[in-house]
Amino acid sequence: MIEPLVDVSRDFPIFNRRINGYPLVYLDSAATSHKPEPVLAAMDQFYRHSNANVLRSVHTLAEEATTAYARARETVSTFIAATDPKEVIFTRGTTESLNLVARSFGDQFLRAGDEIVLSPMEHHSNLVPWQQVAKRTGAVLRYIDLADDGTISIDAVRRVISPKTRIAALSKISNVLGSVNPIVEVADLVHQVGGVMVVDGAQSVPHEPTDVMAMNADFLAFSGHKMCGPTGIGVLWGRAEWLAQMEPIAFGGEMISYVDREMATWAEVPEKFEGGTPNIAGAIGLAAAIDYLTAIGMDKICHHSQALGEHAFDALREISGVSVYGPRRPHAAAVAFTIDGIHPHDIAQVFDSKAIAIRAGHHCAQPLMQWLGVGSTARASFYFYNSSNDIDRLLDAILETKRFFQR
Amino acid sequence: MIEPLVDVSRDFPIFNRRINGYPLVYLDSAATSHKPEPVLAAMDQFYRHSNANVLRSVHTLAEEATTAYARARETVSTFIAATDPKEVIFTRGTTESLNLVARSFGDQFLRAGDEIVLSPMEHHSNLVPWQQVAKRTGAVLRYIDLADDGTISIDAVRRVISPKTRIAALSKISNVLGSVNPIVEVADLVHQVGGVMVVDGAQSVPHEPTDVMAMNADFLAFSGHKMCGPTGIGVLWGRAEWLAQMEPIAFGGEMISYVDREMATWAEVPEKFEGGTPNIAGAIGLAAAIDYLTAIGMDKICHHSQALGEHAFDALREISGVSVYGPRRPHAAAVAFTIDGIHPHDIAQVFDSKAIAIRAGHHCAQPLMQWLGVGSTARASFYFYNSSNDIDRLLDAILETKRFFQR
Amino acid sequence: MSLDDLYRETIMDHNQSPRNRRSLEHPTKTVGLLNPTCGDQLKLDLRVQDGMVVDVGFTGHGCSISMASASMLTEAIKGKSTDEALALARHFKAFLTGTPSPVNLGDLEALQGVSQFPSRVKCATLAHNALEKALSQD
Amino acid sequence: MSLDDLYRETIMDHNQSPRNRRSLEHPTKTVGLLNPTCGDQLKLDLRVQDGMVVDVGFTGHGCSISMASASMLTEAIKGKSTDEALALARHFKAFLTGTPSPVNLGDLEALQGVSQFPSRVKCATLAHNALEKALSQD
Ligand SMILES: Cc1ncc(COP(=O)(O)O)c(C=O)c1O
Ligand SMILES: Cc1ncc(COP(=O)(O)O)c(C=O)c1O
Repeated sequence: MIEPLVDVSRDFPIFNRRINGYPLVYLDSAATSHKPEPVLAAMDQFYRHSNANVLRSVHTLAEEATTAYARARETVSTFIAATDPKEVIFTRGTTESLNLVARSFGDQFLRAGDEIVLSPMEHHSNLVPWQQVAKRTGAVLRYIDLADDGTISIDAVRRVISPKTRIAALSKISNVLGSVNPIVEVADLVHQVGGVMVVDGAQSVPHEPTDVMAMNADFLAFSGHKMCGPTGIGVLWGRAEWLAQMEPIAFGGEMISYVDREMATWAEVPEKFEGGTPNIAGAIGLAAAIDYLTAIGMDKICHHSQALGEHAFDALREISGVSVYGPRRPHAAAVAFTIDGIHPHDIAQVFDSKAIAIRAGHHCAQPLMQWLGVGSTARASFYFYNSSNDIDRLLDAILETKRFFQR
Repeated sequence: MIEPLVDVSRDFPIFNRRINGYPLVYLDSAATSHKPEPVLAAMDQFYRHSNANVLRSVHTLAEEATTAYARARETVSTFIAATDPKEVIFTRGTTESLNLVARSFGDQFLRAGDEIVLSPMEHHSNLVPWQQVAKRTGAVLRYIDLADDGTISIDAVRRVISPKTRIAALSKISNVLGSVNPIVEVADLVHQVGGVMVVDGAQSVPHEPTDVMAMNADFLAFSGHKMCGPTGIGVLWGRAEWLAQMEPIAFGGEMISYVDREMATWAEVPEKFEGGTPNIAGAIGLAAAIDYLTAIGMDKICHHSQALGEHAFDALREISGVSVYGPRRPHAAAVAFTIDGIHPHDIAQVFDSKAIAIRAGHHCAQPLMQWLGVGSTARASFYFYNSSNDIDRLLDAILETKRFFQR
Repeated sequence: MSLDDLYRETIMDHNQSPRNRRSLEHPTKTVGLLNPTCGDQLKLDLRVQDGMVVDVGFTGHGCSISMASASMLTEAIKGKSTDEALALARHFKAFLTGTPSPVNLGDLEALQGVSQFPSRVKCATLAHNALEKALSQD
Repeated sequence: MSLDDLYRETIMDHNQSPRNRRSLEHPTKTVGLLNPTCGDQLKLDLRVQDGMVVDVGFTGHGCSISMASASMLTEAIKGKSTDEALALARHFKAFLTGTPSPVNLGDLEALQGVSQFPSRVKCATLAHNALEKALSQD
């Protein structure tokens, strides 16, 4: 029996809800996680007590808002073991973070013929920005070959890394396969040829301890809403030496230093990359989420996520007519599966009638679907508020789905 | 006596706060407005009841979230009298909206020698993006000459509009001068030469009824946080015919239609411009803010804002040693002023000791400061929760500031 | 609402034994469409002569709703005029948003339950959108 | 905290009668800095000979805190070695975040109240940042 790590009905109001007469079983945290009381309270408290714009005025509310926003940046910085809070840029989410690196770093440093190394399992957000920067600069995409179970071997990475490799962009944990990619080793190879390592941490930062220096990364992108934070806030972390050289891509608000009619100069990092009023309450909510996760313990969360992922993987494999994707061990908190002859949308629909929320579709990873040879899959994903009971209900629902469609 | 339009202490928890022993007098709504209970409740309710990602899954929570997000788009669309909700793109705020037009429309349609018409009173967010697109494309900036009181005459506009004018970008209401610009007439002139009209509505949409078609605009940008909505959400409205032709500038998530290893095609508008998980709760909060403003009545808000602006302007002008900027009539809800020999920062500091929150600085309008011949100004700005009593306290504080520094 | 109300017998039948599921040899119109949310694909082939849909076929993959809907649609428009076919598509889409149809929708009426599930409406109308796109090509 | 605690007599005095407010004729180092929040500008001129600050002047415009702080700093470093000047700037900045200074800060101590107002710290340290920048140029 794998138990939730928190008192779910106390911390997560949404789990007190019944859907179609059943209590909610939420297995879609890879799409977005739920938000605990302390996160909702932190944002509410900000609006009720200290609401003001940041960096702008000298009145008390503005001082409080500015201090809270700066403290949120420090909280993020500590959480990912960055050397300086200035390396933390607030964005809307992973997608904006990756687009920022691709456009700012990519357009500036890529030359025709330079190579960008990707994997075919990348989320569109870590793939299409690179296709586009390649188009703009004449750089070339090189895809790592996946092993049969969808994992990445260092040998396969070696085969695509060359002296022309300028960027490798890779997810730490796949949102479909639940596989864990060997970032440290890839980063080593990339650094040996003078390239930079961009890590899509959308699925890893919520689920495991993160140390950007130990990870050997140059950039790390992640989203608040997948780690108990609100929507509309995310992070790009980057090494100070890169950020200092990079040009901003959005202009206006507090990102400038001097402006006249003809020209402008930029503020320092991180403001340089944060034009316009930021999502202040969002940053404060994300910091509260980090405090909440830290209190539980990222090691415990990592262990729990993996235990559920591996348990679900093993159990699903036992059901005839069900295919499960990705590696057996280690297997993180997302498990993709299909049932012979039943479309994933129909699976999700039957599940919903029992209040089990999963996702069906291509999971923003069409090249991976093409590699797997399927149009779409069902996906169950877990977080620390799930238990092995939830997996039991998932298994029952699969049997019921088969009965329903194979009558 | 000009009264607030709502029961302030019921609707706005923050006004129950005392600062340095005094009740808060908030005169910084042009930087950001406060948020009424119904807005906080709508976001809280979303997270507690229907939290899910949008456009992705078929389960009940996802259906509810997707429906709520779509309804928020319709609410915005109705509020600005757009012809189709598809013309409403959610962004982080005005700055992102203006950068989106500048980069997508500008990079695509501007050629070397084309002209972009601006005013010297523009916020950096409606100025630096145009400087940058001019740099990238070889287009040229043309500035409208301001009259002595900072207003824009049609004659002055005529002098800078030419057959080469491709874009005019203008604020509807200045965040410093409180002046109201003649958008309809400028748009007419721009359209006659085949150009497009970009309107910065950051200060107008919160304060007056907005009708994009009557306004004759091609694009309109505004921020939720200045109109009782949360931080991290804003809008770019654009005419469907332009949006359909424009290329997206951020890639990934639900903005794609088809992706393989080498190429991608885009979803339809508005998804095409909304890559990545959007600020779902932010959009819902903005819709709640619009419902709240609509219930008060935008006509009443407009009247009230202008009454306070003009009253403050007249009263400040009476005080010796005080300079007030911008036109006397009509004068919208922001009043910039200076006191001889006392720096605006010092004014704001004395004000804060009496719990009066104003802004001091360049208000992200350095070219306007250069035109005014000042380094910075103080600015008091108003919203429907302010009263003429607040202006009385402002006047007292000015006298006190003079006494304090001129002792 | 219950699953049986959504997945009516007629839908299950069309899903298990789709009608007209084939490519035409000499189509006069062909349209491929994607459902971007789920990656489903549908190709619709039409043979139009003198304003009549004389033959129609579809291929692709998708959920039971989209495949059944395509099967039903092809059955319903074969032998009809292109105007009638377009009207049918229009009335069906309106029907899913709650507007009663003035023309007989035939088996397509079994899809009524879909209107409760906004995200599935895209599935149920994929073939209809393809038809509209095909007949608006000239 | 009261206004009088922030705006101490010494500050008002330096603000009203700033010391060394002038451009040098033959500076060996010049640095201009902006306070981007408020648009304030400060130019610091230094004449350094044999590792000693033999003359220093500042021009620009800003609030009473930044002008008084510049005035106090110039007074404090004139005749000091560049190392002493840099140490003073460092200690003063630490002082504003609550760390007692091991060296005598002179009039600059009057700026203590600024530490309560994070946004004003930028004003109080503008001249010190300019000094650090000037002396790190080589
Ligand atoms: C691996 C991965 N990368 C990127 C993203 C995009 O994140 P967001 O939608 O928050 O921008 C996601 C989540 O959808 C993801 O799972
Ligand atoms: C006229 C004007 N334009 C643009 C902006 C920028 O808005 P935001 O900071 O919400 O992006 C503001 C507000 O600061 C403004 O007043």
